[in-house]
Amino acid sequence: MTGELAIIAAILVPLIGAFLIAASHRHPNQREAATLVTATALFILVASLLSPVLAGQRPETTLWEIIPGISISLQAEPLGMVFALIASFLWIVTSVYSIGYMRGHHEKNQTRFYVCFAIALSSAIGVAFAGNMLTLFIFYEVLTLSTYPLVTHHGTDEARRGGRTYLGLLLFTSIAFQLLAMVWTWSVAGTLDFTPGGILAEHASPVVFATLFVLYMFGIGKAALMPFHRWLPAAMVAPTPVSALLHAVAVVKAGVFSVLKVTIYIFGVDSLARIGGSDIILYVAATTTILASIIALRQNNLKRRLAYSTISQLSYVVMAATLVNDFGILGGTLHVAMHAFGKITLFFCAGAILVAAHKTEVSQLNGIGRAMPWTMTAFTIGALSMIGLPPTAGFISKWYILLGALEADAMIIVGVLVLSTLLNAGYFLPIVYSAFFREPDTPAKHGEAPKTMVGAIGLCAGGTVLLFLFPGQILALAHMLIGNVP
Amino acid sequence: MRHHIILRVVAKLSIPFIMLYALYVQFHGDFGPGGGFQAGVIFGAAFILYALIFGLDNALKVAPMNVVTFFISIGLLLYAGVGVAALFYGGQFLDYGVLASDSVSGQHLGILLVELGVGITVAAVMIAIFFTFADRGR
Amino acid sequence: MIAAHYPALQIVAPLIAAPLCVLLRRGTLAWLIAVAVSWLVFFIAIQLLQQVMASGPISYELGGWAAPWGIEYRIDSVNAFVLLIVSGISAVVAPYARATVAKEIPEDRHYLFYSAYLLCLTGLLGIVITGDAFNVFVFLEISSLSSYVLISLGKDRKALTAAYQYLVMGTIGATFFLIGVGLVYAMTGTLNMADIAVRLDAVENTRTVLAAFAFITVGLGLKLALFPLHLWLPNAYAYAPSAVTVFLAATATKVALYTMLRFVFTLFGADFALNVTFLAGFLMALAIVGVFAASITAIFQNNIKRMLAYSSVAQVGYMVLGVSFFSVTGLTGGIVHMFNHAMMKGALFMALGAVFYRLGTVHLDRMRGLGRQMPLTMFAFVIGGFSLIGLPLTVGFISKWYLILAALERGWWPIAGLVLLSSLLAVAYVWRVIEVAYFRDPPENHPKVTEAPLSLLVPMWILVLANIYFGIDTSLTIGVAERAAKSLLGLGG
Amino acid sequence: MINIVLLAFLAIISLAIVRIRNLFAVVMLGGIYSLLMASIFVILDAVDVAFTEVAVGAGISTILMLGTLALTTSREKIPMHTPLLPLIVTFITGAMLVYGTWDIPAFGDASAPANLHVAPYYLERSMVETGVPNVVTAVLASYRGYDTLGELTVIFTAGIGVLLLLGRRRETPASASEQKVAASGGTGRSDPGKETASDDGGSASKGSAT
Amino acid sequence: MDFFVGHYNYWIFVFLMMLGFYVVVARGNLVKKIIGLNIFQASVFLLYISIGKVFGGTAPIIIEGAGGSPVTYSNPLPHVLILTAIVVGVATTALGLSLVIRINEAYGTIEEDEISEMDLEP
Repeated sequence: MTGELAIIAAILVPLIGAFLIAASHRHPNQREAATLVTATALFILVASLLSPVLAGQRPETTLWEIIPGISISLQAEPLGMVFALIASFLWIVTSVYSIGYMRGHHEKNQTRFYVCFAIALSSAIGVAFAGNMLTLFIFYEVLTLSTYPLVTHHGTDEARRGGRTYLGLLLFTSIAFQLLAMVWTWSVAGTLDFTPGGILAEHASPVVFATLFVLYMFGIGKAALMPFHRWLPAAMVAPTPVSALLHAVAVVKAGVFSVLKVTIYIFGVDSLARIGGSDIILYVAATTTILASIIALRQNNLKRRLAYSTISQLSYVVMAATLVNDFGILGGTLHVAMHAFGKITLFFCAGAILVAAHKTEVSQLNGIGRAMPWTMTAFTIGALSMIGLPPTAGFISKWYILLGALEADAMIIVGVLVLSTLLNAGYFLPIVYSAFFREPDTPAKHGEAPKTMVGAIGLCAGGTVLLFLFPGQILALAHMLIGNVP
Repeated sequence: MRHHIILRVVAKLSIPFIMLYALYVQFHGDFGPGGGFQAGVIFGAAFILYALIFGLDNALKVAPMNVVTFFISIGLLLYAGVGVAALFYGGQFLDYGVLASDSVSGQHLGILLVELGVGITVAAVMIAIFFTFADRGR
Repeated sequence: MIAAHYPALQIVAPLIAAPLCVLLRRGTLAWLIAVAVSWLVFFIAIQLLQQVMASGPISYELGGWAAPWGIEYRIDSVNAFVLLIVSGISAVVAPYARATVAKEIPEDRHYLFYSAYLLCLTGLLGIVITGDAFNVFVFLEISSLSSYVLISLGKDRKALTAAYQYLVMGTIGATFFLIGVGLVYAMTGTLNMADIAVRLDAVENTRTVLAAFAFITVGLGLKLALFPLHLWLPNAYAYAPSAVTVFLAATATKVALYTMLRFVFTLFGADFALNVTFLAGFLMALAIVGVFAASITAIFQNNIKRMLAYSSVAQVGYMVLGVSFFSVTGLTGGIVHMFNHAMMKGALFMALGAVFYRLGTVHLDRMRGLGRQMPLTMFAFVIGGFSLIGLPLTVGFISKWYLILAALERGWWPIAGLVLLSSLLAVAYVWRVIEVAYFRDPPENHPKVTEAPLSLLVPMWILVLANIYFGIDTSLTIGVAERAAKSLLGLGG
Repeated sequence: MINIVLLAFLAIISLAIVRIRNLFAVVMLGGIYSLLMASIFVILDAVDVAFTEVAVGAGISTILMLGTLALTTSREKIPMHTPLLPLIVTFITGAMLVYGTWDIPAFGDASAPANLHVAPYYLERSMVETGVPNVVTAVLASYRGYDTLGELTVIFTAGIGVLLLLGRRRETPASASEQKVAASGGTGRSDPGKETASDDGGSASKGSAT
Repeated sequence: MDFFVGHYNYWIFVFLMMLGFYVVVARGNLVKKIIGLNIFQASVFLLYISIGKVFGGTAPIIIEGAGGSPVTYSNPLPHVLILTAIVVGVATTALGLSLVIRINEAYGTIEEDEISEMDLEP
């Protein structure tokens, strides 16, 4: 089928899936089959777009006009492809995993869970293929709303509080800053289409230009720049598959993806480099990286530690983007992918530990490696990827970011990168160590988690290594991206 | 007050004249002061006086509530009807000119009718309001 | 031939239907008449709008007397649009009314109720369609008197006091308006709007005209529930019968705002309003303060109907804000928000009406777990809420977009910021309900409630879908609103 | 001149209305207020208006007021605090109006715009076009007949409204359940209730006559 | 002096308007409020009629055969408007009073402050 159709289909398929899931809410097996089928279909659709995009085509389609002059338009370009590929692939894995998890954990409202999950994916794909800022904004908001029920899933007071923080912060940033910036852009530039080289440079005065950049960066709350990061830890009340969705598959990725997208297609890398305005964010991101790592260091709850690690990892991408040079963009784009695989592995492990051993605290993990060797091996791989050591995917992206920092001869950033690497090591390696080399406090009576979960974990860990060995496709896409940057 | 013989007699005598006067005001409105509205009020006043002197029950016997409400609507319908009739005679809404052969007498007819409509509704409404008020009191 | 008389029929149809209902004395018949008439006027309104958009303003001389001597209807893009809103809302409310009225009003009064409802419709349409300043007053009173009665029919005794309060404030407003018109007449000697507009220029700078302007705006401000003058609104909407709340909340304030626009822009002229008076500044300040004050009050309401009533005050603030920019974009925003707000509030109050129908209350704690028990109703509420917040893909987003754009055009980005912040307050009060309805378990001691009957759900969902449809396809709304704005500012159209 | 005097009376009466707290007296004064107003209207050549004002102001309104008082109470409570805000509001409004009347054409000025633009047309043409000598009637019923239709609708609305609010209930179960009001005023009173109402009316009207 | 004569009516109207308005907003007794409303509206009638008065004019009723000396008439238009306004006024009064009666039945009082107290306790 043609590219245009494929794009639209990619957004519709998960929605149709959602209907099927809702329809079969009485028959769990049928319901979960629907989920898996939809996920696979989506991945195939997205993959089918890869070769044309790599061949230099930009399949795009414009639907109807929402506001005179602004339409809903979709376009598949390299950056979007990266995001879409990751999201759609990891959805399959996550579905496999969550089937095991939700059953093993006897959650209620499972139908609502799967439906919202599908809608979230649809909107994530929408974000990936958005052809202009308004389209991106719309899907961005849909993503926020569709993930809210997932965060509040348990309906306990704590869950509701977490949900409130999650929704409050994300809506606040997006409405108060992003929407304002978007309307401002429209009134200044007269267009919102994503165009290589940016649309603002020739219309906006340097001050407005800089102001808008700051507004956008804070407006994309899903990138969790401090001080708007609180929603991410707050969302930890959600079931583990949801955390995976938030941290790896859709939500935060949508955030950093939007950061890159805006930087490249609204402002334009070289315009930013010329006019400036990105430095503030660069340093905000740097600070976020360090602070988040330090906080992570002091968390005893495994998931919270992972959450803060995510915050710092996201800031890598923002830093990379705001270095405004080719290596930076390259590194940032890669890191979106690499971090996704690493982090999802880690979260799956955390979930597996919870389901199998009912343990949530780091301090409880002594010697758990004996009981759950597979899980913990995968955990180790994920950790290495976070730290950025070979043979894991994290190494490649981090390497490019480093190059970017050197090219921009921003020595501070280089320092930040080194320091944060050490901190990462500081809060991951002890876990690995105590898991394998410490004596368990109490002899473990449990084995591995359910098969489906372990399978999913293995898949992700494998992916993390494979991306290190064969980063070809993604690298190619990223290179096209800087090809686009004149 | 039911026992005040004088009042009763006076009322009995005066009420017809009040009504007569009301009619005069109604149809003389084109030439002198007065018109449907004033006439309606006076006509209503006659009934109100009756109710005051002879008690509400007797008044309700003379003018039962549903009859009164009937007239409330009839007056308004008459007025609007004249307007619509003008539409059918090919004029604008409320254009009395077309109602008769020549414009002036058409106007005359129209004014007569709408004033009548006003009179009916106003009188009926006044009676209805007073009756309900009084009725509430028991 | 009949098409030539559409303007007259627009008003006369409901006007004649009202006494007919009284004659027939049958609740069901009266209801059928109400529905039929509502659909008829809706159809006529569509025709008129098309006619206006195709071939410019329409003038209809009543009684065949030429304009300054007789009364004329003058329909241009502005009031054709408002006619569409009012009649459209009525077309969905009338069918909706059946069930709720049967529940909330004694059976032997139904025919009177529908008669009053039709009178209210007549009044509102009459205000909008006429081209005569004094005639506005007459129909204003028709709509007001009937709405006092309709409100007072609520089950709670507070409805009576609310209606009384509204009656007093409404009459003050109308009388102020009357004084204003009188002064204008004293200076111009005419009552026909177009004529006044011409003859005012000569006497524009007299104190009398200034006073007239002040009294007319204040008087209409009372009807419009503009911020400090809004005191009558919350209770009136909170305790009126469900159907009445839906109808009034969706139409009454819009009509008042339209009248204000008509007088400020068409009669006095934008320049006068801007230069001689400081209307723009006043309105903007009141609008902003109103939006925040009302939204914050709304957050603390536990009677959800009352909460939405306060939110209505806030929404009026948005419309007025749009007007106060005195720019095409701003006015477009204000006018289109009339339409959009009618859609969203209609849907929301219909949902609440359905809740009231089942629960007999709209108190927040009684709505726990309602998301499962009345899924369709509550989901309608959710979408309406999104629209209220101004989330994309709903009509609310469009209004917000234009308001912000207008502010930025003038370079007043703080105003834009305030608009956005205020919409976050909307998040706060909408989410209280959503959370309670979906993430809490229903109260045990109460009997299980079921989904509302179809006769309530269908009209409700028509409006909900309208919320979405006009949120993604704005060619009609924005198109008309923009043209209306241009015509008000005298830029043709 | 007499105009000035009557207007002065009017002002005094309305002051009294504000002061006095016995509502019966107030209602009676209200009747007198209307009568005075009417006589002023006569002086100002507005005979029809005067006629109506008498019929309505001194007639209907008074009766309705008395009926209401009979059903409620005739004493007004003395408020504990003198409200300041109302005073301010009132004075601002008044000031605005005085300011407004400054530039208004002088009273009785034949060359005021109001008397030059539309009105002359009626005076000249109405006889020819409608054949009705009373110009007021002509304008009321024909030139501005649509207004009068609206006016009639207002009255109709009032009638419907009163019936809806106070109308006697046919005792259906629905209405029985609807009986939310404390039945006091509704049923508690018996025939004498109305009698007192009318009685007061009678005596009071004598009072106003003298 | 001319200015005084020329504006006396209007000032009386303002005065009456203020009195009525004051009663409406300041007094707590519901019936009294309605009475105030009446004064308030009646004052406006005075405004309109004063606008329409022409010195030396007579009531606008055309006298047949008065061809010789041209008769000046007062302005009929305000009279028409006020006829309508009076009707509106009485309609409002009637409704207001019936509301008062219902309120009295429901609350047992027609004093605003007492009613608001009752409304406070749910």
